[in-house]
Amino acid sequence: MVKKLINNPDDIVNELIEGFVLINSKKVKRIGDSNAIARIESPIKGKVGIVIGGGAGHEPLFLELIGEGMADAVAHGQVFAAPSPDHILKAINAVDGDRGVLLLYNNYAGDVLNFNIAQDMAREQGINIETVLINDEISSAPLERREDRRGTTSDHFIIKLAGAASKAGMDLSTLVKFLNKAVYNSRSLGVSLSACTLPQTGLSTFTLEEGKMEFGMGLHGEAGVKKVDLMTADETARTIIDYLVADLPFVENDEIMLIINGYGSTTRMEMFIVAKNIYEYLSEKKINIYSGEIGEFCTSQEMAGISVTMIKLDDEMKKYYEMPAYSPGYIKP
Amino acid sequence: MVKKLINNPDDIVNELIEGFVLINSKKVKRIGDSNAIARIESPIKGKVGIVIGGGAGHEPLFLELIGEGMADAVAHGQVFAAPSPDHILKAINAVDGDRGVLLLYNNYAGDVLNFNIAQDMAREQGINIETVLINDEISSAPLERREDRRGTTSDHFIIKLAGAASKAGMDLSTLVKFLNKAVYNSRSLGVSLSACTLPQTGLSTFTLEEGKMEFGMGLHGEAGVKKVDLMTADETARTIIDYLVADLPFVENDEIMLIINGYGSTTRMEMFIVAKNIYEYLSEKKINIYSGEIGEFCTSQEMAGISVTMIKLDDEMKKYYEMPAYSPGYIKP
Amino acid sequence: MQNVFKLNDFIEILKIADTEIDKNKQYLSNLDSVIGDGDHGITISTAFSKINNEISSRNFDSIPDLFKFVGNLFITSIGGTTGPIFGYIFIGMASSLIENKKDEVSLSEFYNMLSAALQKVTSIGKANPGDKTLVDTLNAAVSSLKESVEKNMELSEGIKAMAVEAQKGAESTKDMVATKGRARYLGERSLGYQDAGATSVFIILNAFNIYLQNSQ
Amino acid sequence: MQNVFKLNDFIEILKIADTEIDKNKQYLSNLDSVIGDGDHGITISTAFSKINNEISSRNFDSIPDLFKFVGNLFITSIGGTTGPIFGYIFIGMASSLIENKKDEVSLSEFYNMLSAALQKVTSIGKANPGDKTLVDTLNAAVSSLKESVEKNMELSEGIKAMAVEAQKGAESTKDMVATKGRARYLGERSLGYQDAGATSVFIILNAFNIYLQNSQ
Ligand SMILES: Nc1ncnc2c1ncn2[C@@H]1O[C@H](COP(=O)(O)OP(=O)(O)O)[C@@H](O)[C@H]1O
Ligand SMILES: Nc1ncnc2c1ncn2[C@@H]1O[C@H](COP(=O)(O)OP(=O)(O)O)[C@@H](O)[C@H]1O
Ligand SMILES: [Mg+2]
Ligand SMILES: [Mg+2]
Ligand SMILES: [Mg+2]
Ligand SMILES: [Mg+2]
Repeated sequence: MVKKLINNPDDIVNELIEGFVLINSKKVKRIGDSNAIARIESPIKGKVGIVIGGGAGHEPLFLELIGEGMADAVAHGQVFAAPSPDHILKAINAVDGDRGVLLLYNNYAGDVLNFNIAQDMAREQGINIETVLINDEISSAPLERREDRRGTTSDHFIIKLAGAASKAGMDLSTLVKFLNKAVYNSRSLGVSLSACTLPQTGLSTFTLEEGKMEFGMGLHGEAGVKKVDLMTADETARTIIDYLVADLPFVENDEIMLIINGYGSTTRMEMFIVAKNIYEYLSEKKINIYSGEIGEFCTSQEMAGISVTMIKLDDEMKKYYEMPAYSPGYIKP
Repeated sequence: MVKKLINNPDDIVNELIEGFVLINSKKVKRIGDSNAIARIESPIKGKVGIVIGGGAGHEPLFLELIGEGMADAVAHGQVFAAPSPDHILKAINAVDGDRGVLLLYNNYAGDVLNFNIAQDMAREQGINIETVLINDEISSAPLERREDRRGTTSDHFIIKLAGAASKAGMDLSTLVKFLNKAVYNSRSLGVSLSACTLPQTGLSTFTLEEGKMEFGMGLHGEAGVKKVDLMTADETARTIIDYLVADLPFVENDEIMLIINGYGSTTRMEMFIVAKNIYEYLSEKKINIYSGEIGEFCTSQEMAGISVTMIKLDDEMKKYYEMPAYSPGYIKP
Repeated sequence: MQNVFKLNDFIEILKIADTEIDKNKQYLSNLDSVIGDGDHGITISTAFSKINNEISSRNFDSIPDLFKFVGNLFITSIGGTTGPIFGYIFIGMASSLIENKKDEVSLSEFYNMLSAALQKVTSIGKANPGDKTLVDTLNAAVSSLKESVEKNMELSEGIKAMAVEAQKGAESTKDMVATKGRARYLGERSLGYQDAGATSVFIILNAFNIYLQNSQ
Repeated sequence: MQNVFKLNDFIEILKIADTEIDKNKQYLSNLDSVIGDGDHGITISTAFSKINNEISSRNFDSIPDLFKFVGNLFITSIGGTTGPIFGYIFIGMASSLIENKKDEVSLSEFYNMLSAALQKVTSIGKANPGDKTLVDTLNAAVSSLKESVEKNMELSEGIKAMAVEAQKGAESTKDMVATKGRARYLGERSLGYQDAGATSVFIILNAFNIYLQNSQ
C-alpha cells in the first residue's frame, strides 16, 4: 500500500496543481484545466518567455519555479513522465510576448520527444522559439557524450539565470548562448540511501539493501555508477567532490556556485553536515565558493540522499545570479 | 544502523552549526564554540533582542530562523534536547542592546527549566528580560490546561511577528502582550504516517504499523490522540480542520493564517493535495484564508506526516506579518 | 472467414487492446519498476482508455483516418516516452495507407503498415533491434508478417503467427542489455528483465489476434 | 570498615557512576525511546563523562563544594530535562551540608542529603511519587535510608539497603501511568514500561553501594 497523503491516485497531478494555484492565487494562473501554469501577468512585453517543465514528483521543481526573475510558465507531466505537447503548447502560448519563447528543461528522452513536438507546433504558429537542454548529471554518460547526460539539480540555478537575463531584456539567441554556457559549466552528482515509491502504485523504483548507498542514482531510480557500503558524510562529500572536480575539470582559484540538494527524506541537518565537509575539502583544493545553497530544490519523492552541484562562474553568470528572484519555490531577495 | 549522512554521532549538532555558519557566513556568527548563534550585526540598538531556541533536529527550526525581521539569536541543544542555560545566556548576551531581550520558545518541560535558569542568570546581570511560550498543539492537553500544551508548527509565524514588531521598535512589555495574543490565537494539529529515528542511536522513537496513521503525534514521537487506518488526504484534512476549528473555536468570517507543514519525508506534492482539500473545506465553513503557506517549517527528522496550523488574525497581526523577513530558513519578501 | 480488416474491426481491436492492457497494468508497471521508473503500466493504460473514449464519440472516414487520429492523440496528449513513441507507431501505420482513402486492409497491406511503423519509430527513437525496447517486439512482428505474406497465408493465420513471434520478441528483451530509455543507465544490470514497452506492444498486437480468433 | 564518606570517596563514586551509566547507555536510550524521545542514555552518559573530566582537573575544599560544583555543571551545561533535574539533585545534596565546611558524611547525614535532594527536585519539577519519574527511585531510596538510620545501621549496610530499594523504586515505575515528562502524552499506553530517568538514578545510587562493597 502507498503510505502517502493522497486521494484518487489518478488525480494526483491535477490536485497538486490545484493546491499550488490556490495557495499562490495572486501570482499564478492555470491555463484552463490543463497542466500548464503561468505567471498571472503573462505574457510580459519586452522579455523572452521562459517555459520550463517535466514530470511531476520533483517538487519544488518545476511547478514552484515560476515567478518574477524565474520562469514564466511550466508544463507538467504525470509523476515521472514528460508532459505531452498540448500542455507544453499551452504554456508557450501563455508566455509568448514580443521577444520569443525559450524552452528550458532536463535532457530525458521523453521530455526531448514531447518538447520537440511542441516546439514544432509553435513554430508552425509562427512563434520564435528555441531550446536549451540541461544535462549536468555526470554519472549518466561519459564526458565525450556530454549531450547524452540527464539534467538534475542545477535546474533552479539555470532557470534563475534565464529568468534574470530575460527580465533584463536579453534577446532569445543571446539567451540561448548564455544559458548553454551556464549548462556547460554545471556538474552534479548525487548519492541515494533509500528508494522512493511511485505514489500511484506504491511500488519502489529500486531497492537499496540495508547498509548500502549508491552513487549516481537517477531521479527516478535509474541505477547509478557504484553501490558501496554506507559512508560517513565526510567520505561521501569527498567522493562526490572528487568526481565533480575531475569532470569539468574545476581547478585552483575557480569560483563556483555550490548547491547541496536533498532528494526528499534526508534532513537539513545532514545537508549542513555534508556542507561543512565540502567547504573544508574545497578549501583544501583552493576552489572558491562564491555562494552556497542548501535545500530541497529537486526531489525524488521520499528518496533519501543528497546531490551536489558545482557551477563554475564568470562575471556574467554572477551578475544575473545576484539579481532578485521571487518564485514560490525559490526566493533570492 | 543509522542510515544517515553523518560523521561522529556525538558531533552532529556541532557540525550542523558549523555547516550553517559556513553557508551563511555573511549573515550569522557563532559565539565562540558554543551552540549560540547570532545575527552578525548583533546587538542591534533600538530593538528588543529576540532569542529563540530548543532541541536540534527540527531544521529549519530554530537555527535557520535568525535574520532581519526574524529572531536575533538562537541557542541550540542536542537533538531533541533543550539547550543548557550557558548557551542560552550567551545568546542573550549577544543580542542585549538597549531595549531588553525576549525569550521565545516552545513549551516543553526541558526547555522551560533551562530557559528559566538562563533568564534568572540574565536578570542577575541586570538584563531586562521576558519570556513568551508557544503552546499551539491542541492534542497535548485539553483546552482548560492550555498552558500545558506543547509548541509546534506555529513557531516560525510567531517568531516572524516578534522579529517584525521588535524591528519596528515595539517595547518589551508591549511585545510580550502582542505575542501572547498571537499564541493565544494559534492552533496546530498534525498527523504522522511513519516514525523518525534519532540520528545518534538509529532508534525509532515510535512505531506505526503498516496502514496506520496517528493524529496528534508529537515532534519527538510522543504519542498522539488517536491511531487510525490510513485516511485519504481529504479525510485527513477534514479531520484535522474539525479538531482545530472546534478548539479555538474558529467561526464564520474569521480571517486566518494557514500553515501546512511537512514533518520530514512527506512530499510537497502531498502537502499541496492536502492544501487543496483544506481550502475547499474552509471555504465550506466560510472561514477566510488571509494567507496560506506550505513547506517544511518544523520537521522531526525523517518522520512522515504533516501538521496544519490555523492562526486567527487581527489587523495588528496582519500588519507585522506583511513586513519583510529574511532568514536562511524563512523569507517573506 | 474474413480475409481483410475493415474500419470497424480496428475499432473493436482497439477496445480489446484497452481491456488487455488494463488487465496487465500492474504487471507492466512492475516490469518498468525493475529497470525503469515504474510508470509504464499507468501511462499506457491511461492512454488506451482515453483513446477509446475519444473514438467512441467520433466518426471516421477511413482506416488511415482512424490511425492518424489515434497516433495524434497519443503524440499530443499522453506524454512520457510512451506518448510520442506509440503515437508514431500509429502514425506510421496510417502513413502506408494514406494515399487512397482505404477501407479494407489485407495481410500484405497490414505488413506494410507495421513495417512503416517500425521505420517511423526507429527514425524517431533511434533504437535498433537488440537495444531492449519495444522495437524488438515490432521487429519480430514485422519479420513474421513478411514471411506469412510470402507464404500467402490467410489473414487470421498470419496474425496468429505474428502474435506468437511478437511474444518471442518481447521475451527476447530479457537477454539484452539496455542502451536506450531509462533502463540504459542500468547497463549490465538490466540483463534478465523483460522490457515493459516491448511487452505492451506485444499485448496490443495480440489484440488483433484475439479479435480474429473470437470472430471465427 | 569505613562508617563515613569522605570527599575522596565521593570522587571515586562519581567515577563508578560514570562507568556504570556508560555500560547502560544503550539500555537507557532504549527505555526512553519506548515512552520518551530516546535520548536519555546519551544525555546522561555525556553528562557524567563531562563531570568526571572537569572534576579530575580541580581541587575541592569540602564535600558540599564538590556537590555544588557537580550540580551547577549539570544545571548550566547539560541541557534537556536531565540537566536541571539531575543538577538539582546534587545541589539539594550539597544544601543540607552547606552550613559548615563538611569533610565527612555519616549514614544519617547522607539520609539528610538525599532527603534534601528529593525535596529540591519535587519543588522544581512538580513530580510526586507515582508520577513515573526518577522521583520514584529517589523517594524509595530516601525511605530506605530513613529506616536504616532509625535502625542505626552501618554505612555500607544502609547504602546496600538503599540500593535494593532504589532498584525496586525504579522497577515500580513499570506499573505507573506517566503524568510528567514526555511520557505523559502516552497516558495509559505508558503502562508496562520502566522510566528511563528512574533507572539512571538507581544506577547512580548503586554506584555508592558498589564502591563500599569493593572497598571492604
Ligand atoms: N528510444 C526508444 N525507442 C523506442 N522505444 C523506446 C525508446 N526509449 C524507451 N522506449 C520504450 O519506452 C518504454 C518506457 O515507457 P514509459 O515507462 O512510458 O516511459 P518513461 O521512460 O518516460 O517512464 C520502454 O520500456 C521502452 O520499450
Ligand atoms: N518533572 C519531572 N520531575 C522529575 N523528573 C522528571 C520530570 N520530567 C521528566 N523527568 C525525568 O526525566 C527523564 C527524561 O530525561 P531526558 O530523556 O534526558 O529528557 P527529555 O524528556 O527532555 O528528552 C524521565 O525519564 C523522567 O524520569
Ligand atoms: Mg516515466
Ligand atoms: Mg530529549
Ligand atoms: Mg517508465
Ligand atoms: Mg528523552
